[in-house]
Amino acid sequence: MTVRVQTQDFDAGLEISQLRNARKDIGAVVSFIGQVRDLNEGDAVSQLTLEHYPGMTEKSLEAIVSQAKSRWNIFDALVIHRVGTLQPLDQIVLVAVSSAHRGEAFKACEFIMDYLKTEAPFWKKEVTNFGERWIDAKLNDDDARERWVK
Amino acid sequence: MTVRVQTQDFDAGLEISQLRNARKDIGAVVSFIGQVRDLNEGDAVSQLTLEHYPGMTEKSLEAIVSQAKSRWNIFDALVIHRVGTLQPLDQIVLVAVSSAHRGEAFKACEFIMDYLKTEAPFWKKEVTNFGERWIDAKLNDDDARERWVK
Amino acid sequence: MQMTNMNIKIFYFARLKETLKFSTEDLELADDDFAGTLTILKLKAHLAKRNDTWQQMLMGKLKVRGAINHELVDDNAPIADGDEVAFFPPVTGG
Amino acid sequence: MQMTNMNIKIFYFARLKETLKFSTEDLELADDDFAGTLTILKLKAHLAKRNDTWQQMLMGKLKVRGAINHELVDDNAPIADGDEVAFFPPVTGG
Repeated sequence: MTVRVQTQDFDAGLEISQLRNARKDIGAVVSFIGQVRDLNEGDAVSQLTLEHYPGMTEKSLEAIVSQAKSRWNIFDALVIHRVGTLQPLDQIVLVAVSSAHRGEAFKACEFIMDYLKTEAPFWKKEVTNFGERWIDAKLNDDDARERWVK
Repeated sequence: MTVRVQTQDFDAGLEISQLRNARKDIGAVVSFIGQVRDLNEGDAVSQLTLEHYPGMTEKSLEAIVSQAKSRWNIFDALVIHRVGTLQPLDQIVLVAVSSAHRGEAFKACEFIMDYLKTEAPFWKKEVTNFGERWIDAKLNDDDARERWVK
Repeated sequence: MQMTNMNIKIFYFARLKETLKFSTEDLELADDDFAGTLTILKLKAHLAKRNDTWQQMLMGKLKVRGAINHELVDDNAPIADGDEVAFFPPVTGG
Repeated sequence: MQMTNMNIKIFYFARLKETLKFSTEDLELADDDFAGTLTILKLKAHLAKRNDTWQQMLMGKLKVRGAINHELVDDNAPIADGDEVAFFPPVTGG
């Protein structure tokens, strides 16, 4: 289990490749890449800045991954999240999960993203033609998280 | 939309990177890699051979991807499936889906895999210590597919 | 009464191909090989008459799926002259 | 009656940090700043007394989440001497 918070970009292909080659009993690797869109709420976005809470961020991501590991039969999970200033098409986040069979990897990967979106202390501020604005949390992210609460 | 059936290996990182860089309004890319496990039904697997039905295979994969595109708001989808003789850790299949938001990409990617597993004409034969054997279809793959039938 | 012959192409895959030792064949069927419309089930029954192996593989315990012109179909699907038919076990790719 | 003072560290993030023009502060609280146990809500109310901006940011319409020692907590969570407290809007990463 690896959690990294960093300003620099990452090589998603290399990370996924290392994860899938780590064990010979891996049958499935599901991964998610989140990236900066050039459009948000109908406005052109030229730049995105990600702030976070050092210390709590890592702890929060590790707790989310541990929870995923306790709920599903997965081998390993990796989360890389960038902070700082990004442009459209820049990668923001990579989540990759390995398991013997696909169902568990799909569920664990989506679970990690849904919890990351609602619990990990990151905040986005975007620059549009109308100036800078903090992005508001979305209600449907709360709904996505609620699906996992039994 | 791209569907490829090939004997040679593929560079998952490159394929995912091309997909995610194709449009600036992509916010999410979900991908699945299936690979050969060194263990199946408790027996050590040394080799796997994949047979398919040329012509029908491509048509079937294209129909599955089209169905995913009509059900979810996704931008693009890619399916690469290998045939021929493979070893443990070799990649078998890559499915990658791009969309504005993650929920649609997760659903479409898992849908494509669940349908591929039950409808695309591929057959696996594995070599174990006990000789060669055709792999039997799994009932839980039928169940996985049934979830998508409304 | 008019006699019509049908020509179809058949493919076999995986366990079927291996056991029947047939990968593909061109088959001509006479009207009295099938009553009325030829279906996947009728074609299986016709082929099963060849010998015990064919009987076991096509009409036995093995689940056999059929395709017509590259589309998965069920046992009652009608086969037309010139069609490409395929028989194979449930698929196991991915 | 015994007087106990508390020392805590507070962090502010995103919109709160920007508007309050505070990223972090060390705060000493006297017993009479809070009745009984200090909670997230009591601390918010205490800080809100500073001026209208603080009032609006911490007790206004903006949804503010609190963390104690790097754990998300709700308004009733108790704060102990030496704790690291943080206030921020709902998160928007990923």
